Amino acid sequence: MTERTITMVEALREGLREEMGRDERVVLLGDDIGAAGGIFTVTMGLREEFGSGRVWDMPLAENGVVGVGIGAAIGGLRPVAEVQFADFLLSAMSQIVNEAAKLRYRSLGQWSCPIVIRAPYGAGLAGGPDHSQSVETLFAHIPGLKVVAPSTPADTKGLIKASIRDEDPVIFLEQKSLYHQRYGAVSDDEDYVIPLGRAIVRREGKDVSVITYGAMVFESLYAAEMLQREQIDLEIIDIRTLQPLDIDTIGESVSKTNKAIVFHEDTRFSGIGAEIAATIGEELFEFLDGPVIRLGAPFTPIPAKPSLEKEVIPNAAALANAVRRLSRY
Amino acid sequence: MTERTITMVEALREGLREEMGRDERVVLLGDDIGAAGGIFTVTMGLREEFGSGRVWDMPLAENGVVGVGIGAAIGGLRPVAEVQFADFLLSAMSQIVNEAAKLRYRSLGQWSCPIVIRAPYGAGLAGGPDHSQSVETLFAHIPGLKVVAPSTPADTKGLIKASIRDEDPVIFLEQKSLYHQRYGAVSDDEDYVIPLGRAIVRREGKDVSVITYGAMVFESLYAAEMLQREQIDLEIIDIRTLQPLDIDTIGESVSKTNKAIVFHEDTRFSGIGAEIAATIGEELFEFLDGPVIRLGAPFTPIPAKPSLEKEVIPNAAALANAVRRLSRY
Amino acid sequence: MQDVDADANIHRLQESFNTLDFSAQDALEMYRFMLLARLTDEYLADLRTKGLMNGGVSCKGHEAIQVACARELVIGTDYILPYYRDLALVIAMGMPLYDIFLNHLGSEKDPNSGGRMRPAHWSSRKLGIVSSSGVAATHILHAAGIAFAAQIRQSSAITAAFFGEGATSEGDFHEALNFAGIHRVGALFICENNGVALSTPQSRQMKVKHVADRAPAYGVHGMLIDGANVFAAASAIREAAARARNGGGPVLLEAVIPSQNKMHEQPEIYDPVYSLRTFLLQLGALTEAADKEMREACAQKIEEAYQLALSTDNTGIFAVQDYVYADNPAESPQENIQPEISFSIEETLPND
Amino acid sequence: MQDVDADANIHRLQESFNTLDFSAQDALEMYRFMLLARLTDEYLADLRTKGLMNGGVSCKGHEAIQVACARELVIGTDYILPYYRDLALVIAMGMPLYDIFLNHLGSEKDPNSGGRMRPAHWSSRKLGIVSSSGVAATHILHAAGIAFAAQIRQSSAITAAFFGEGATSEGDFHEALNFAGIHRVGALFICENNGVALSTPQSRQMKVKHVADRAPAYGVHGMLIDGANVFAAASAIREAAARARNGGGPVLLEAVIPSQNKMHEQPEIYDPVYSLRTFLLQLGALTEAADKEMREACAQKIEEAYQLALSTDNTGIFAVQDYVYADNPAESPQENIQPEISFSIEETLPND
Ligand SMILES: Cc1ncc(C[n+]2csc(CCOP(=O)(O)OP(=O)(O)O)c2C)c(N)n1
Ligand SMILES: Cc1ncc(C[n+]2csc(CCOP(=O)(O)OP(=O)(O)O)c2C)c(N)n1
Ligand SMILES: [Mg+2]
Ligand SMILES: [Mg+2]
Repeated sequence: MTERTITMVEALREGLREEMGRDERVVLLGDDIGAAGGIFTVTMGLREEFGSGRVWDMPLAENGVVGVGIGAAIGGLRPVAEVQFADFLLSAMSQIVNEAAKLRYRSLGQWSCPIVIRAPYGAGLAGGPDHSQSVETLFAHIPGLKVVAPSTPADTKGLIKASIRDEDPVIFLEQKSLYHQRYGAVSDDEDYVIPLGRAIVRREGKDVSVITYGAMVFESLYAAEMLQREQIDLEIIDIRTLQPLDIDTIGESVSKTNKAIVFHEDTRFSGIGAEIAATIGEELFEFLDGPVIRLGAPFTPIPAKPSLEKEVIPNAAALANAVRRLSRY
Repeated sequence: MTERTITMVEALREGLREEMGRDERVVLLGDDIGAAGGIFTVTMGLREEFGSGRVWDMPLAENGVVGVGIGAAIGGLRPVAEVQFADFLLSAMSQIVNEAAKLRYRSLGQWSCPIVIRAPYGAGLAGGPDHSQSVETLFAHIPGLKVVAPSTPADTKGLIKASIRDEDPVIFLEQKSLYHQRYGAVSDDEDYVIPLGRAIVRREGKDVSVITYGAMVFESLYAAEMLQREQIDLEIIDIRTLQPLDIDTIGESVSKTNKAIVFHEDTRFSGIGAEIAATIGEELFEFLDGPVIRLGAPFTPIPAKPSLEKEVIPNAAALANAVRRLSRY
Repeated sequence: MQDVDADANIHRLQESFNTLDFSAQDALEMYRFMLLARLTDEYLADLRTKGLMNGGVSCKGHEAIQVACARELVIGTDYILPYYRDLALVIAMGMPLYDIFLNHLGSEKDPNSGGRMRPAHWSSRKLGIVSSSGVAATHILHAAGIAFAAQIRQSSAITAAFFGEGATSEGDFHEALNFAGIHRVGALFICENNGVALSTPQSRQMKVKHVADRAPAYGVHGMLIDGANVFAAASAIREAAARARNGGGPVLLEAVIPSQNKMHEQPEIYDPVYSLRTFLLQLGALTEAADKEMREACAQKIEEAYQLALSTDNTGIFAVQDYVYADNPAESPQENIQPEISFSIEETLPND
Repeated sequence: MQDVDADANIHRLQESFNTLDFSAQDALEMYRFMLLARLTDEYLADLRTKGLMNGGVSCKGHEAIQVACARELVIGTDYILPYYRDLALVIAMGMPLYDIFLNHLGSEKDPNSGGRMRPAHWSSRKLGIVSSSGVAATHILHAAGIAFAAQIRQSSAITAAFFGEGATSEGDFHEALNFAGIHRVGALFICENNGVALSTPQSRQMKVKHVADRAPAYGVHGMLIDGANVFAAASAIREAAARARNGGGPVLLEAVIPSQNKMHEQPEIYDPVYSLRTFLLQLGALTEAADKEMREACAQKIEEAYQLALSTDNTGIFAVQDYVYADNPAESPQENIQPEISFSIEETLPND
């Protein structure tokens, strides 16, 4: 067992390959995932390795990909569906919310739907309004679903494997601008699995807790470096899974620092940050030295032009400012 | 100009009829809305009155209803689409979120999409997991959309008329257990229009602010009566519009009472209450005498059996308990 | 199906019967199920009228195609995805009447869904009945996926999804048929075309005359049958199932169901139960007396099942939050969901 | 379209030409637009290769059907819903090359969308080009709705939506065609079938051989044409547009586009620009010298437009949050969106 640095794409591919090798019920389905290896090359080589019975190139219909995947899960397989952009998951929303999320419940557990639905989400690649959306909160709101949004290659690998082994539908969201980063080392242990629903303290600190996930984890790390020089010590919590949400780890941190900022690239309005801030406000009311500050995108679609995109996506500088403001309390 | 008591269904029908009379671009489309008058009889008689060119019976395809409606809006009409249950709006999610919400933005205002999409939502009629959902927060999260959820017949009429006159897409959600209630009087003034984005103080009080909407408005009123006897005076804010959200009216109330409870039938986790509580916590931190408490459904689908449904939907008694708890601060 | 008179109709039943290797006994058994379903349906309607029963729609007129399917599919092996209209199907598949009444009562003891769903959303892992939602057409895609999974697992199971003609307007139908056609999966897409979706007539639902006319758009085999002729239906389903099971690919089978009006006005021609009865009397397989006896036996079974369901304690096996996720509760579901008291499959058959 | 040799191909162009009332001058004008589009496309590809330009896909091979459509539709009256492949269409409709470059540069001065969308999502209210998203097939439903709205408003405008064969797998396609068929709306559904969707060949996209084979499932008129033969395309579009405009209902028109491979290997047969050039030379409408001159004029126009776009200040007309809602900003949009400097429609035509 060794550790190497690999990209998030490689971590995904490795996770998928290992699980396909371990369990022959694991099948992949999606558009252009076979010979082409998917538009972000995640599944490259897997059809060659496992055959077209395990890697299904689908017609262009996301609702169909998910619906067929749900059927495959009912039929005894462990499908991992890829949708090319998370924005297109919206056409499969009824299948995901009314079907996958509720099958176990409505049949009293007679039937279940162990499907993983993977999709790249978020901004940073100039995709514009319909190729850059943060959809994670839409799904985290739905009982019956689990929602994962990793930031590092190691987490990605551990969490994709856990998601495939999970008995329930998992929406697995990959921040597309992180696909090629190599932050941290990744185990090649085939049983390196990270349980869903556990946040990680990405950086320990004593002054302010920053609760974040996805691409904003790295903005937080930059901000922490900047603020270090100002004698402000950030604790950074990467929630990793939005549903279930690890409120315990968040709570521990905030009861130590007594100050919290929630930080994500999704719109500030009604992002998962609202849930986190409201919970902190309600359960840790006595611990708080200042308001829980939320940072997120303004209430606008994401424009494609990089300079405009930068205007709407929050960053390390904005976080640092918010931290300074909060430090005054 | 007189005032009468009518039901929410009648208020809707009256609002639609008046707007159709006022502006011949207003057309209705949806399943079974013609001769059958819609499954909740909202459009009863309108095809007879205005003809089938103004009231379109659609094939069974909600994504199609919305997509055709968007086209009709582009083509110069003012469509009001009815979807039989809000749960089925989920199949039209891509059309709503990727198309209706973004058309104006992506074309720099060259094209726009003045459509109203009406649907009954929420619990109370034993509809079960896929006929009872609260979908309002999913849409309130989307830049470009407006979201309305009235509680009284008067508001329903004023808001449906405002929605039809609005230049942008409006998701108009009708709490289905309220369809036949007659709370309050309704004006027959054809220009009785309630601007979108304004909350209303449903009951003035000085001790605790309850921020709510939809069916929970009436549970709040019951709770207020109960608590009156205990010398606790509730102020009840009916937000009416989730997007835009009238944070000013909420703020005024909370800076007076210094105590706030957010109360809705949607799941507590990540409902609009999270946004409201987080905003109060952040902007009124200094005013708060106690935590902002959120009440909502547990994280489960809504079961059909009425006794089970009652177990998951919050009510006046639960609110009263929360108020008592908060009063101790 | 063009209009005919009563005699011509019986003649058609006879012709269809002849093409099958069915004995008179087989025919009688199918009649029994159709009758049992009809009487259960009427019993439920009556309870609803009296306000004693929750929603649910009638399967009247749909019995022949449904009972034919139950007979020709391999129950327990094949996957069946019914819609709310398929009462006769699930009865003929062997769902205990007791369970059906528990389900219609919305009882927490109902093994289908314990009061979570409205009535008529059946689920039985044992019978291969996949739990359906109340969202039209979504399950058509599931059927395509299940069938492809079976193909990948080299299972001989086929998959049958049932839906109305209205549901074919949904995108799910298109995406399902398209996928099924490409991969030639072993699925039967069975459309029970009763000409109307709530209030919407077929003419406002689609421009084509027959749902089966849509099959060529998917490279799928289309079949159009008289859904009220149980023998024609059985023969068609047998052919379609064999095709699907043997790698011949999916079938879109449209069973034309007579309108409620026609059935009401000319039951001797359009009512599948009525006309089958006439046929069996003419065939000599049934006598008026035997028919009366059979009806009484059915009625008694129904009454008993209803009373038993009524007397069953109607509260909690599971907490309302159970089964949102697998880890809540942790117990294996199959062991829990069968309530102690239940008819066996056989017991649902009416005695002679 | 079955394989042919180069001569037979020219012969076919001649035949199609003869069926139309086109003068040689008309043919030459279409050739000019095809050439201008081809050269613009190549210019853009070259910039992309050099890393000077954002995404966008090539319209190579699609020029004939697109230019034919621009000619046969009533620009400014009809509604056109292009997809990202339709560069030749929007050029031939009269979108200034300057705007095209601003759009491809993602400039905030781009009147199409001011840098909000990625390139190739055109929008021009003046030209009737409805802003398309990057979500395949959604606009097919919009076209059905626009066309029905026109019918209700008793307008003579027709609506044309363009899409690839891959997009026909989406539920939106089904729901759009179904609706359009029922109401016989005045819409043209134009499928540019190039046999592949990203990496997915048509055989994994659908079981049928032709997208037009799907028309009967909707009671819609289907047409199958050689999308590389500009005269056949113009003639088909003329017929289809007349039908749609005169209450004859919608048309699903499949234009078969030669594969990039074929075009590369045998351009004399499969490349629509190349073979049209050959035809015009044979017809005597074009000389080698005139062709060279025309190419140079096009190249110069392109270069000028690009340089002008490049030199245009590339920052803000509107704040990034404007136009999320109507009330933000309050000004009327039409007055604001046209930047001062712009070619007129005519100026995009290359000079002789
Ligand atoms: C997605 C969706 N839209 C609407 C409904 C409401 N609805 C219930 S039954 C029905 C009619 C269905 O007609 P059809 O498919 O012909 O079946 P039938 O009831 O006639 O057998 C409708 C529209 C639904 N259940 N699901
Ligand atoms: C809903 C949706 N799914 C996936 C994509 C990604 N995508 C972009 S182009 C394309 C291929 C479309 O193929 P086709 O419709 O044949 O058009 P072509 O590009 O071949 O002209 C895909 C899958 C998309 N834009 N929208
Ligand atoms: Mg029907
Ligand atoms: Mg293509």
